[in-house]
Amino acid sequence: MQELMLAKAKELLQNGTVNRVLGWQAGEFVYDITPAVFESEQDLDAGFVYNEFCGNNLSKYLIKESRKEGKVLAFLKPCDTYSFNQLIKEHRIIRENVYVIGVPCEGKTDGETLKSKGVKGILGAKSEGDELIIDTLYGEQRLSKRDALTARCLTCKSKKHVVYDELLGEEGEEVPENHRFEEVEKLEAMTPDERFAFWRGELSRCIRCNACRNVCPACSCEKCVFDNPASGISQKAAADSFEENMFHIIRAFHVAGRCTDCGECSRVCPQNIPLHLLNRKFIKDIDAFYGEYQAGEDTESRAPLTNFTYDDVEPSIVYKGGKK
Amino acid sequence: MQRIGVFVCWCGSNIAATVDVAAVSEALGHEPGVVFSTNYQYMCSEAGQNIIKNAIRDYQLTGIVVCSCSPRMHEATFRKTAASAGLNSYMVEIANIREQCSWIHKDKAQATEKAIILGRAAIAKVHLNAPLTAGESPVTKRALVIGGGIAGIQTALDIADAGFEVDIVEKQPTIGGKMTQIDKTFPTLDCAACILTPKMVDCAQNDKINIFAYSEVKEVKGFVGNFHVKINKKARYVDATKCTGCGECTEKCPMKKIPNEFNLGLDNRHAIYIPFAQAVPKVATIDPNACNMLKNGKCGLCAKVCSAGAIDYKQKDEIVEREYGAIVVATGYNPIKLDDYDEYAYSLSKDVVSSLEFERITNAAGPTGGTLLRPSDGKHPHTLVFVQCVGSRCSAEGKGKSYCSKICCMYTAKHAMLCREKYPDTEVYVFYIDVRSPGKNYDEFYRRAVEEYGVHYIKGQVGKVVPRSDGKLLVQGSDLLANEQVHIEADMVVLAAAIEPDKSARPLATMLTASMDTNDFFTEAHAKLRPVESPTAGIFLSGACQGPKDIPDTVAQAGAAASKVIGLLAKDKLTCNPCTAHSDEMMCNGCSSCEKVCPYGAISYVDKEFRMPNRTTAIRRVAVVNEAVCQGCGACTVACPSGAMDLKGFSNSQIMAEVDAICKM
Amino acid sequence: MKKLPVSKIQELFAAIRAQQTLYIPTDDASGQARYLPWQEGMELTHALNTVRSAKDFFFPQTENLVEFKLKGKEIEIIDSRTEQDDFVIFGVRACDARSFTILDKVFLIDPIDTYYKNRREHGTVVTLACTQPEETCFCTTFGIDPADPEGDAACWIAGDSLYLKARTEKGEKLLSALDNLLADADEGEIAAQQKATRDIAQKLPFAKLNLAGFNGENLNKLFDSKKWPELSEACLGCGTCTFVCPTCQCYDIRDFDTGHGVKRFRCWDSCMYSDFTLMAHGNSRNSQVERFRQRFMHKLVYFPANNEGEYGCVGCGRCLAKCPISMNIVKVAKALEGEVQ
Amino acid sequence: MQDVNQFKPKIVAFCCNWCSYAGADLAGTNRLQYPADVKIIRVPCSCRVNPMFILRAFQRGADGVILCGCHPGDCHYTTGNYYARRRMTLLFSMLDYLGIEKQRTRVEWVSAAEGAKFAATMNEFVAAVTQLGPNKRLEDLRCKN
Repeated sequence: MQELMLAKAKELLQNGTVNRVLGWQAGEFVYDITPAVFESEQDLDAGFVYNEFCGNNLSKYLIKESRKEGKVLAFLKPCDTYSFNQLIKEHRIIRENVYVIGVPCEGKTDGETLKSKGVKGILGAKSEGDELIIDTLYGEQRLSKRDALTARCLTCKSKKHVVYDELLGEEGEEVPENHRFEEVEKLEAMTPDERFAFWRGELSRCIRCNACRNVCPACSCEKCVFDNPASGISQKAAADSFEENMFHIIRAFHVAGRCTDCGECSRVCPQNIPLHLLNRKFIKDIDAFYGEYQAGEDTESRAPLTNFTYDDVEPSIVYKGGKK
Repeated sequence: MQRIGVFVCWCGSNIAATVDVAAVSEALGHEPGVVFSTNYQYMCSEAGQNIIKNAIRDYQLTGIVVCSCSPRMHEATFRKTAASAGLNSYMVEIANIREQCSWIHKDKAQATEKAIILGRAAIAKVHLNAPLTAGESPVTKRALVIGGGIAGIQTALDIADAGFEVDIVEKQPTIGGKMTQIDKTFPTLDCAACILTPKMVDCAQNDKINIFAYSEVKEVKGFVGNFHVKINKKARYVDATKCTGCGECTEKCPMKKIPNEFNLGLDNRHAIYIPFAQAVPKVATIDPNACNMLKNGKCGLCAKVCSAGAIDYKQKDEIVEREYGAIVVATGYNPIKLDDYDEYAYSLSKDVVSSLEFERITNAAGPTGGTLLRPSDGKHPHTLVFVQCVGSRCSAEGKGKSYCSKICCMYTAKHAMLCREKYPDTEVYVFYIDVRSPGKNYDEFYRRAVEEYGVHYIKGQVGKVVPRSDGKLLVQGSDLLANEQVHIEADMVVLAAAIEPDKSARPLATMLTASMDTNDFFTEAHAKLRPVESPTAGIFLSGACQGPKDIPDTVAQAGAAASKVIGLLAKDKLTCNPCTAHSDEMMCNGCSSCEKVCPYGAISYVDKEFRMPNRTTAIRRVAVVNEAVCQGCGACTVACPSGAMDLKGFSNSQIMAEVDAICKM
Repeated sequence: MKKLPVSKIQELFAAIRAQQTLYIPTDDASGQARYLPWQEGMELTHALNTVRSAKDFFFPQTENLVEFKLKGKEIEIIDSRTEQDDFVIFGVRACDARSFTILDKVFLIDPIDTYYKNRREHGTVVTLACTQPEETCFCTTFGIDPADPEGDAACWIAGDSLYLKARTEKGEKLLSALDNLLADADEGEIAAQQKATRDIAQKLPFAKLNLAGFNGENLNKLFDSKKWPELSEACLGCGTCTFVCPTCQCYDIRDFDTGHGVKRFRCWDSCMYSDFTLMAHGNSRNSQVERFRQRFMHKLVYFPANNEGEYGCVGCGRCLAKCPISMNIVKVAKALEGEVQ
Repeated sequence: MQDVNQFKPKIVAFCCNWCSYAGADLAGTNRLQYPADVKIIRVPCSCRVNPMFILRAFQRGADGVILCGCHPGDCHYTTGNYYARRRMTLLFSMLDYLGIEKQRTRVEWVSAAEGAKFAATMNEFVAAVTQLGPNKRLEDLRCKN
């Protein structure tokens, strides 16, 4: 696939369709991939890479890139295309300045995931059939590809692109049986005390590095309310447990109905806080209360929070255990 | 830092009896920023207002807090006071320590503590207030009256009389409303038609009045002074400009078994019809559900006989768009449906009728030509029983109305009296809960019915009406005064049905964003002081849409509504609400969330060039609020994820300051 | 040098805890390694290092400095400092141990940061030698020996024994208080393990990382490098690298309005943030590339230029593991190598 | 007799100007009692209430927050309360998800004519919050005196 993408990128650069390419750049190790803009064929040859470690969602970069001179080629994975559409809907990306090539995704892994499976001192990795063979300082280790998948990829909602100008490889399928709300349901089944204890345990680890916010394609505000002293709620660090809750509630609320569930927030959290469980709660509630809605599926529909029906459920539904 | 003055009102003893006003003004005097604090017996009085004005001048106040009654009562008063002393009106905040404090608490210590906290919240808010200047918007010098009954007619005539254009929208083919169906009016017993029809004609002939009969309001947009209304002129299938109202067509129409609405189905009309002889406009209308030509394409007789060539089977509904400065709601009332009242045998016997049906039966223009005949066999009835409060003052859930329908006592007295006068051989009984006859000459009228005309008034309720096979109606009731059961063999029973707002009122209220009470009566802006205005600016109330009313009350209110409309239309410009949304373009993402939730379409977007760091520029899409259109609801402020959108007068920081002051531990 | 059987480590912890608070790196409920106050039964993590560095002990993320109380129109000033109790941090790795030296160079020079000093004086650092470095480790670049860590006392776990050696007075004091648990040992007993660790360290991917040209002399060359825009292109401007970094020491001082007054506190700040060093006139670094450059110039050029060649980095590898876009100091150093040769 | 040490909750009530604030005024006009613990903040419309305000109230020491607006369909601004309804439903559900007592938050639709409902609602809400005791899960210790 990487070769196919390289060839396509070069072709489009050559024929002038685009003047640069947004993709992934190889790093020092096998896993430390960095999003990058490539301006020439030499650049591409020097570092362009596409493999199971290329997890970064590139859509958000297009806010900036689509405002630059000339058209940019963007390689988007299926889940990235949802974010892309959502940003189009919110007028954040100038569509005509982007040439989108959909690239297939079989699920991604990353260094952190491998390490969480007990792999130490990763020097390299190659895929062989269903296995990933990892070369380490302390010898070779093998992991099944499924075991190596990042948590978000285990509950992938769709391997199908919702938008592209051109598609490379074979189009994937939606994954209706994705079980992505199972963790949310597990929490819902707990007592409020247990839930409170769970979330305190998680959110108290937050160091307010803002990685979740800054990586999030939905968090694309010119100036975040938490950075704006005039908002009255700006915080640089959570000086009290309240502020930890506040930040994450408001952040999740601001992206409610706009979050495409790309999972970047949980991926980047240095403290491994399962932030996607907040967003997914909103997605689940929206689905249950107002009908199935997938942000980023299209560029036209009204977002659930800027919409209503006359017979929407009353807030008291919460006291009735969320049952309609 | 503001220099704030605090003025605590005693409201006589209304506040002072429960709140230690001196303690409140003392405590608030120690709040940061407060440079003057006092209390006075009646802050809204001239002397009280002078205290405020003098303090503004003497202490160079930049903001004031009045702890008094609800801002809904006197906010406007104190804003004017401030303005007259040179302080911007929007530098005034009210702490509601009467309705929301002294009146609801008994413990003086608690009420005083709460009053101080409410005062602190208002001080916290005023610290963040900024002077606001109201913009202006032009006024369209035309009024819309919705409903062409006596209320609408009177309002329209009065407005037109002042020289302003008025449109009447009436959903029936003719204006006139309920009053056209009434025979005589209490307490003078003059003929309804005689006093109403001249007014109808006046409307038709007044060149300032434009009648949209057989029409309905479809959409209302805009705001006070600038309403945009879509009116649906339903197809009559008759060209109103050609029809002379000669009636030739109605006579020839073969479809003649259509229940006549005007006579409440007591007789029939044709498929093409004019509701009654004095209809305005006097134009025929084809009932599309009854006309054979429209249903099956067969017939066409009316077109053949119409010498004016007015019949147009191809006519379509037509949407007319008009601009108005003010809208008067005069949608009136209807008697409730009595189908649920089987205890009175309403649906079992033709001889159990509603009062309005009785009205038609005794009307000279009615189905019987004014002769009192039983509907079942056309015989003259000898014993009549009138039942009061059918569905009124009813506490039962789901059936009837909790309120008094107000008009029934009087018209029943009228009916009873007229019966006895015209047919001395009849016995007339009236079952009542209470007889309510306040009003000029009303009680005298009722007493005449009892004393001069020998109507039998029985205090008590009817339990059951049983139709017997011999045609008699056995009325079983109780006489509370005699404490005994009463059985009357009646020939006719007349039910005084409760009245309720017209069904079209609720969807109309939604279109107008005017509020309603739980009974679907329109709510007035203030029960006592603003009885003919809706809380929604530019919407006025006339007649029974606001609550049950008889004709004199309706006409009085209609005139009052008209005078309010005239007052509005007489202005060339209106001051806009300055508490509008505004977007900080430096923070706006241009995401369109705000635009989606704005009910007024007040938000648009522009691409704007911004200076960026390091001498670069960038073009961004940003929201712009049209302040003349924005009504200040604030929906956009919450939809905005970046907090770029805020509301003047109710800003995020102001509301949070209030929250902080209230919650302070 | 002293030793005790590894099986008795809980007894050792209990003995320390009997005198003062003890923090050890352990796996928390979510399975992540972090320092927690030791309680009976709590075990050392198997992870090489904690996600958050040990700097929190001396330079916490937020800290109240002073409080202003408002009563009506009166203001009262209250010093928020509380008496610090003695504490021990056990299991600090060599890299983190070195970070304290770097932080000392910031906070303990005149004017002395008394909040930091207070904590530093009351804390005893017990380090633990590494045996299995990760591929992201490059502490040797900074002259740190993972097999022979600094600290008030150092430990090694080799075979069935835990070896302890005091390096400072504080360390001596701690070990002497634990004397009844400890047996004498010979330094030779850990030599084999140290050699094995050093051999691995030699083979680490970044063992040959060369920072020779990064100094004050090349400041302008490095500052003006054309590589910065490309390097910072993908930077999200989050604070992950700074907040997991054991040597990043920038903070902001903020006021929190409590409703009754103001709590003045300081909290970590990140040079990656758009409002870092924001002043009344505006910001001195307006674009992400400038902010990005600031961070690496500070660590690799400004800091050594002002501190006898000591870099503002200890090679712990946290930023390499945690940066959401995998941009880091090693990539920057390698990319800029060419500028200074 | 009232126990002096009895917990007195702090309740913030956001009321829309057109219906609920007027309903509260009517409760006053009719002298319908409800506890002084309730303090009303007037907002133009229920849709003006940002989730931020609700969290802020808890941070600053509120034990319960109630939002009152016009009945659905009766909004003075036509549609404001429909948006408020969705926002609050989702917010309350999220608070519940985080283990914060759901009885501390409420939305009630109170018209200008429903003074009795306003008073009854407040009485009931205050009782419910009193039973829960002080807000601990969303408090900010810095704001304690």
